[in-house]
Amino acid sequence: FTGNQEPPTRGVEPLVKIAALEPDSAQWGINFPNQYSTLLKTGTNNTRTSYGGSDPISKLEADPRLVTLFAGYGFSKDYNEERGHMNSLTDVRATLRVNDKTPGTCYSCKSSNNPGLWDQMGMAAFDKMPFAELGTHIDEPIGCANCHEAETMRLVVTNPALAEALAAQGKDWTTFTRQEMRTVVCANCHVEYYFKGDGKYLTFPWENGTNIDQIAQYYAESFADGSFVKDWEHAQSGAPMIKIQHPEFEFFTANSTHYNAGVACADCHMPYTRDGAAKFSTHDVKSPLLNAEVACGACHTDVGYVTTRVKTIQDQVANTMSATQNAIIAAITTIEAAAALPGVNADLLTEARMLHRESQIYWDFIAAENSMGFHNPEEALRILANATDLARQAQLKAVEAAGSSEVLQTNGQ
Amino acid sequence: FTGNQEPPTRGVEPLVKIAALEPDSAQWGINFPNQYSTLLKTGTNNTRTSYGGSDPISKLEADPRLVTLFAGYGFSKDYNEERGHMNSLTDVRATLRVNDKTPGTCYSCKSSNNPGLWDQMGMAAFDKMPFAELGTHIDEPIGCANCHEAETMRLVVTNPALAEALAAQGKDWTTFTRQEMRTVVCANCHVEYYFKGDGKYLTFPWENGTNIDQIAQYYAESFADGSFVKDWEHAQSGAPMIKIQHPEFEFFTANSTHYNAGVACADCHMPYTRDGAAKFSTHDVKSPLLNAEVACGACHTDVGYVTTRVKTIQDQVANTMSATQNAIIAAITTIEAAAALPGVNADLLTEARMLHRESQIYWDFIAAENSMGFHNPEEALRILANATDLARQAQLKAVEAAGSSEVLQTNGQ
Amino acid sequence: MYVSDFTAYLGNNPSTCNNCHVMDAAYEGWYHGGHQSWTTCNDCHTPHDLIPKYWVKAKSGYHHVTAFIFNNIPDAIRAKESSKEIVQENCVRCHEETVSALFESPMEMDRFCFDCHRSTPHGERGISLLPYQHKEQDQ
Ligand code: HEC
Ligand code: HEC
Ligand code: HEC
Ligand code: HEC
Ligand code: HEC
Ligand code: HEC
Ligand code: HEC
Ligand code: HEC
Ligand code: HEC
Ligand code: HEC
Ligand code: HEC
Ligand code: HEC
Ligand code: HEC
Ligand code: HEC
Ligand SMILES: [Ca+2]
Ligand SMILES: [Ca+2]
Repeated sequence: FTGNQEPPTRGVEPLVKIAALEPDSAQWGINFPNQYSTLLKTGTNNTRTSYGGSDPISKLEADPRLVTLFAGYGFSKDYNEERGHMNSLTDVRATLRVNDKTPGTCYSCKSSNNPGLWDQMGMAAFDKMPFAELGTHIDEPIGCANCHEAETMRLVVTNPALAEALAAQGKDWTTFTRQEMRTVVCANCHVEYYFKGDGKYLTFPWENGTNIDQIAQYYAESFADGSFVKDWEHAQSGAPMIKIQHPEFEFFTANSTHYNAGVACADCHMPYTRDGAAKFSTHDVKSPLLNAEVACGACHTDVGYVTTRVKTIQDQVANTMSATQNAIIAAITTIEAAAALPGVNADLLTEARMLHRESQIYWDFIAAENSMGFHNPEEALRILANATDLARQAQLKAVEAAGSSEVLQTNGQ
Repeated sequence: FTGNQEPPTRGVEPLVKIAALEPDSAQWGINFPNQYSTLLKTGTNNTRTSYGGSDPISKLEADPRLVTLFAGYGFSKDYNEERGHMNSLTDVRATLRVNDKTPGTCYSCKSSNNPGLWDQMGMAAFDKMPFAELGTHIDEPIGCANCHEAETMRLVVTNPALAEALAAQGKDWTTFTRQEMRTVVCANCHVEYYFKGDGKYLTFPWENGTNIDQIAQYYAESFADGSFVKDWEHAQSGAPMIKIQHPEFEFFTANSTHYNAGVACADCHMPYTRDGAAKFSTHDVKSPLLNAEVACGACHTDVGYVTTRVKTIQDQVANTMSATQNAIIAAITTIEAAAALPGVNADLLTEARMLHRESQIYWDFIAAENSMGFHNPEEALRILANATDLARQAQLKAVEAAGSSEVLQTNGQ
Repeated sequence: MYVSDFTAYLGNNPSTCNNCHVMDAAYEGWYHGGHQSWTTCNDCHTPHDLIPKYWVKAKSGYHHVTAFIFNNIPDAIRAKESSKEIVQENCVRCHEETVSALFESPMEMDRFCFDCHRSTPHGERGISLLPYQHKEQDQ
């Protein structure tokens, strides 16, 4: 119904022609200065919010229990709060989680060079190449080419892993509506993934569907058939573990209030902004709490009310998550103690370890998700309730394996 | 700001003068036929919804685990889905939970005779009188006098226990706004209560506040100082138990989305209805899902969307609650087994029982609340997460008390 | 004040309000909402006793024009408390008969009509107020 108003982009004649898959955002910026200049802002944001924001503090220092939870894995050495898109390249190169054996796959979500490289060499070769070697071909952080098609400026799926994961579910993203693409474009990166096989092929575990129960089932099946057994072995409990990473897309789309109401990621994280007469989507993607008037105000008249609720929800989730962590750590220490006993029942011990694995998959789905539950509050809390239950069952199973209650240290409970 | 409107004279001249505290709703109905005729409808509603409605099915048949959870108490014998206000008298007289020792207190929330009786004899005498004897003075179900002051038709606190509970918190209800009273008037009855002392004095456990943590703390304190130890002793675990009952008011007002947005009980359960030209509050109080177009439609344009969400939320809560019940039952059977062992550690066994009590208080707060979590979804799920954790801790403590893992029956986990 | 065509404010034509691009969302919402065929902006947004009506126009007109000159247009335009009260009086002015029972209470009616009727004046919240629903023009 806005036929009476020209969309801002159509009014301006393109100044330069942008080559297909052009990695350099500055080139695109000649035609679209507002989008470009706001994208640049993501490089220097460093405000903190109660549970988010762009200050790259160490998550491990903020909550040392994470060191125990990730014992034996890179995430127990270096794990920071994430920040804006322009920092992606700096940060992936600086993290201690990267080492000599790191594959190129780790660049998948960090650079606007990728669409061009995938086009030239294919994703299998990209992923297989060592990180250090691939790095010599990469010099741009996230940019326009990660989200847009140069010719039309349409939002597109640029990551082959996403196209494949959707196809595996029988979905053809080229049929998606514009409003759907305003969420799906973020799924190029804000999704759980793993490295499949020796080629470290980037894969999203979506074959059964994208909600937590379906993802947990996927990893149970890949364990059973040996196709993907673990990300790492837990140093204390000995369980074969899965690390969950930034499942924003899967979590938000799991019947959340906002998703079901037709709201997209871009509505909150890239709200329309005015500069003089022009209206455009801000590309300064960050915590919406830092500009709630714009991000929430378009739909909610009382912005004070909704931001207060965000706090209420996040506090509830954080408290419940804290209890879950205590339960998992109790399970870990009890399993460790049981495993040290000579007469331990091996079958029951294995069962206890599998319960630890399962419990931590559920917990990490909420811990690794970056909204402290806000994207889908009820789902967050029911997942944590389940994670706690599983962790306590793991602990009970370890006691059963031990046969005696001595393995229960009082502080572990 | 409604100064441009005629002063609040009634459109209709009152036909009869209603005596103060008049128990007979038909008298009031002469002046207010719409309200009276809709109140009468609550007597014959018998539609079922997924988790509510007015079909008085047995909760014990629907979920036999309740028989174990309430073992040793009246609620394991007879416990039905509640129905409309006009059935209150029939139902309290029919329930098997009433026996020779039942005090008059059980009539507190069932009749419009009460305000008059409280005025004449005082609440202490009312509560002390045996149920059967008090019954001879009572012939009306819930009616106008339970909510309105006859002279002015204002909403009022009629139950002395509510006035006292508010006063204990330093609140004076006569200063409440009209919108507040549209919720508080329901708190005359839709609240957790207990019978204090030998006089079975009706008391709301609100001294520390009305949320679950504050209520649990109240009962912990009343246990410690002996002022109120238990509702009953659990037949299997031997724990001193508390039964929670219909805490709709406490649960809804604990920072729920709707409460914080200024919505009141009457907005959903007594929405404005049109009859000819004038709007009035329907007094056919029932599940809003049975007339969602009216109950939700004024605020939410997409009624299909909100009712689908109710289903999503209720399913999530029901599933999570089911897991909590399994955990509590596992605790009960493990404690029972531990207690049967000759060498059991008595201190640890007591700790296990107290954890069972605590866990069930949290669970019952959601189970006894009648919206299957909808009134405050996040609060429901975080409470259930806590209840499950406590139940599993009770079970672990019982194993510790037993010293051996033999008390863990496989099916109990 | 010279920079704007202030006299245009004195009319009753909704497109006058829509002279300002920033009012697009409100205009579109009204156009697609339930009241379009019954009411214009001024039916709701200005008092209907003759004198106060123009007093309010002068007052909010000053707000509007200074907002433009100093380029401090708020990110999300929201009705001020005072203008909400004016709108409320206008709801009652038209719907007096329907809502008379609501005012019979001896306690003050302490809510706005549009606390419940959230989409009546400007269409569906989050739908007509937002650009994303341009389904018909895209794909
Ligand atoms: C209804 C609004 C809304 C929608 C829709 C939404 N988010 Fe968010 N998002 C938020 C809020 C609020 C936060 C919490 C920010 C905070 O804690 O500071 C957040 C946090 C985040 C964060 C962490 C930001 C930080 O400050 O560190 C990321 C990343 C994120 N969202 C990505 C997404 C993605 C991807 C989608 C779509 C799949 C999405 N969001 C959909 C509102 C939204
Ligand atoms: C090409 C991959 C990619 C795409 C596409 C992508 N993101 Fe990101 N996003 C990242 C990475 C990587 C980071 C973290 C960068 C860092 O910390 O160095 C990030 C960070 C964020 C943050 C945190 C910012 C902060 O200040 O803490 C938010 C919010 C966010 N993204 C939202 C979105 C939304 C919404 C979309 C879709 C409109 C999207 N992202 C699309 C990879 C991507
Ligand atoms: C499927 C996309 C994807 C892949 C593959 C991926 N990342 Fe990321 N990465 C993201 C997103 C999205 C964020 C921002 C959200 C977050 O931090 O949770 C991020 C954030 C980061 C950050 C900044 C925050 C932090 O955790 O300290 C680092 C460093 C990082 N990634 C390193 C890596 C490494 C190393 C690998 C390979 C093992 C990798 N990434 C693989 C999408 C990806
Ligand atoms: C993280 C993903 C992402 C990146 C990176 C990105 N965009 Fe966008 N862009 C979007 C989304 C989402 C929209 C909203 C599209 C819609 O509503 O159809 C958008 C919209 C636009 C539009 C349409 C007008 C508007 O503002 O809504 C233009 C032009 C645009 N982007 C240019 C760019 C340019 C130039 C760059 C690089 C400097 C860039 N974008 C980088 C996600 C991205
Ligand atoms: C595009 C529209 C839109 C945007 C943008 C939006 N919301 Fe919402 N929001 C909705 C709708 C629709 C609902 C569902 C309830 C309803 O119909 O009113 C909702 C519901 C909510 C609720 C109640 C849900 C609950 O679990 O308690 C909160 C809180 C909320 N939004 C906060 C926010 C915040 C914070 C932001 C900004 C970061 C935001 N919203 C942005 C449309 C939006
Ligand atoms: C936002 C709307 C809303 C508000 C406000 C609200 N309720 Fe409800 N209530 C519901 C819904 C929806 C249900 C679920 C009905 C169902 O499952 O059929 C419900 C269920 C109930 C039930 C059980 C009904 C049945 O069908 O058995 C009772 C009793 C109840 N509410 C009382 C209250 C009280 C007392 C308050 C205020 C303290 C209140 N409600 C506030 C919407 C509301
Ligand atoms: C005088 C005590 C009392 C007051 C005051 C009261 N209720 Fe009830 N309510 C009851 C009792 C008792 C029942 C159950 C009757 C039965 O099952 O026989 C009940 C049942 C209900 C039900 C279930 C109806 C059904 O069809 O299942 C709803 C909903 C309800 N009340 C809402 C409210 C609301 C909303 C208010 C305030 C506007 C309120 N009640 C005030 C005592 C009261
Ligand atoms: C503080 C108010 C209050 C007191 C005191 C009270 N009730 Fe109720 N009663 C209610 C409300 C509200 C309901 C409807 C909600 C529900 O059933 O959970 C109800 C429902 C009932 C029902 C119908 C549903 C069912 O549970 O089978 C019976 C029977 C009943 N009460 C019996 C009793 C008995 C017996 C006592 C005394 C031990 C008692 N009530 C004391 C408020 C009260
Ligand atoms: C369960 C509590 C309850 C009972 C019982 C009850 N009312 Fe009401 N009544 C209310 C509430 C709540 C309102 C809304 C008051 C407001 O908005 O100020 C109300 C409003 C009214 C109004 C004002 C006009 C309207 O419809 O909003 C009248 C008149 C009225 N009731 C008459 C009666 C009569 C007559 C009876 C008995 C036949 C009765 N009520 C029984 C709770 C009750
Ligand atoms: C008097 C107004 C009013 C009434 C009546 C009302 N609501 Fe709401 N509802 C709200 C407000 C305000 C919010 C908060 C989000 C927002 O700002 O839109 C909300 C939020 C919601 C949400 C999102 C919260 C979440 O946890 O996902 C749902 C679902 C919802 N309402 C369902 C209902 C249902 C079902 C009914 C009828 C039984 C109902 N509402 C009646 C005003 C109302
Ligand atoms: C039927 C009555 C009615 C009509 C006609 C009407 N409005 Fe409104 N308007 C309202 C109400 C009510 C609000 C306050 C909404 C709120 O606070 O929830 C409002 C709010 C606004 C706002 C502030 C935006 C906001 O969401 O708070 C603007 C701007 C506005 N109106 C402009 C207009 C214009 C321009 C027209 C004519 C095209 C118009 N209105 C026609 C009732 C009306
Ligand atoms: C000169 C451009 C312009 C015109 C013409 C205009 N407005 Fe506005 N209007 C604005 C701006 C700018 C704001 C935000 C100013 C502020 O909130 O301080 C605004 C805010 C408002 C608001 C919300 C703030 C408040 O006062 O409550 C309402 C309501 C409103 N306008 C109604 C109208 C109506 C009705 C008309 C037609 C009679 C109209 N406007 C004509 C520019 C205009
Ligand atoms: C200039 C007179 C006028 C004003 C001012 C006015 N209305 Fe109306 N309204 C009407 C007419 C005429 C109708 C349609 C006839 C009918 O259905 O009764 C209507 C219909 C309605 C309806 C039913 C249809 C719908 O869109 O939902 C509601 C509800 C309503 N008005 C509420 C309001 C509210 C709230 C306000 C103030 C924000 C308001 N009205 C201001 C004249 C007015
Ligand atoms: C507590 C919520 C609430 C408030 C406050 C409220 N209304 Fe309503 N109103 C409703 C509901 C619910 C209906 C629907 C009745 C039906 O569909 O039978 C309604 C119906 C109406 C209708 C009739 C619509 C039709 O379909 O015929 C009009 C007109 C109206 N309201 C105007 C107003 C005005 C004017 C005010 C302020 C004085 C107001 N309302 C305040 C909830 C409210
Ligand atoms: Ca961040
Ligand atoms: Ca019922």
